[in-house]
Amino acid sequence: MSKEKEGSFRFWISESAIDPWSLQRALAHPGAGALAAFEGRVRDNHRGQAVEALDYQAYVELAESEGQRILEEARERFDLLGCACVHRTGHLKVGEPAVWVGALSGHRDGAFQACRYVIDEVKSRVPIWKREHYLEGSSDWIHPEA
Amino acid sequence: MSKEKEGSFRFWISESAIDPWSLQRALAHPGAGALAAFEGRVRDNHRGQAVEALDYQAYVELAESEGQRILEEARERFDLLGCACVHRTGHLKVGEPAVWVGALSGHRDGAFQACRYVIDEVKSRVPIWKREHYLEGSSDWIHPEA
Amino acid sequence: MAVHVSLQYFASLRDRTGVANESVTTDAATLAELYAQCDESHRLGWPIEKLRVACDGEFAQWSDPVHDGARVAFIPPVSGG
Amino acid sequence: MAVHVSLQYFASLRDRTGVANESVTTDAATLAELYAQCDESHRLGWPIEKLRVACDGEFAQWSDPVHDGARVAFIPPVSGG
Repeated sequence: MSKEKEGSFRFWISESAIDPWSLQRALAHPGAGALAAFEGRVRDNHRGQAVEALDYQAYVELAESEGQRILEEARERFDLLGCACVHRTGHLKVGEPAVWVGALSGHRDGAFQACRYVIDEVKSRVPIWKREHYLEGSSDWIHPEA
Repeated sequence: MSKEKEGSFRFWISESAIDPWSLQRALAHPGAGALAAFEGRVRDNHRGQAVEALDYQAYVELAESEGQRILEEARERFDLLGCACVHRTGHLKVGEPAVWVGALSGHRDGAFQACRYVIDEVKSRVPIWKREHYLEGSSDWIHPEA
Repeated sequence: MAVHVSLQYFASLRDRTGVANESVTTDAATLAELYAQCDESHRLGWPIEKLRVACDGEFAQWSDPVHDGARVAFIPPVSGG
Repeated sequence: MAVHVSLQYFASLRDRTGVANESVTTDAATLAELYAQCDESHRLGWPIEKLRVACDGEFAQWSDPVHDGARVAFIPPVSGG
């Protein structure tokens, strides 16, 4: 059932800072008319609480295999010439990129749809957890469906 | 009817190369959890013809006022903390960015929707035209509804 | 009641006229009449319903009057992005 | 029929157990039984239907058997992105 397709499709976990620019430049193909990218950043608030920083923890082995599976699903569903996603672990301050997705396609429909698909699936399926550190001193692991 | 909102909203026409990285870094806000970005690049083909390069021509005065109007519409419709769009003019080779849109929001829904809205409206309303130079030597101005 | 207007041409219209701008003296009452005159002199070849029109740097209506000193542009279908 | 398995804990489960990994000897026949034992010893406090389970680096079924040398992780709801 595998389609012969071009391009690079890679998901990985990074302990060091995400560099969106080098990631974006690496997604290149002469047939590509559209790159849709998503950058998730640490926000200064969550559910009304002031957030100072986050820690992300991942089950790296499983996160990378599940993330790679998501990119392969995107490759099958959308008309892509490449797709990359990287997720940070460790301590992040407000404003730092926590996750980056780039989807390269001939046309903007495929690029937007794939980019959205990847970030939605990553957020719901990939074993990564954040602990929020609040300005008033406490911290919490976030488990959304709990 | 104007809402008091924060952030920078700017559309402009550029005769020189687009630098997505500096544009993306300039879109920053401590409440921003999501940046959706779109980069339109020169593709090596159009309607089955091999494309070597493009020229973009703009009615700059009107393009900038209409583009700015689109960003203000996006600001009214979506929950944005900033939005920028730049479109190239002049001669571009395959692979070069022709247009860049970045939409900054607290959450990914607003960022994706605004980014998509801006590029769709820019493509349909802003007075910019491309001339395609084909590998076999001819060239054509593209007027989609003609 | 002739007025002086400046016309701007873009893309394939510029190729057709051979100029980016020109100054014309016209007795056209509306932008639609002005287009009809330009179409006749330059054989622009576009049906008016495929075009938009701008006056003084803003989109305008074909029924708008032509004023002295107006900067007018006929806008063929756009292809940015 | 006791087997040796290694358990990995993440996020709030790691806080609860106080360890990232541990080796245990268990007579649990399935991953669900293994979770029940861990829940009892560590008071993990999660109803099993809120968790997923992984074995040897892949998502698994709670009804899967526990084999000797298995690397098992209980996966609380994720919050990446």
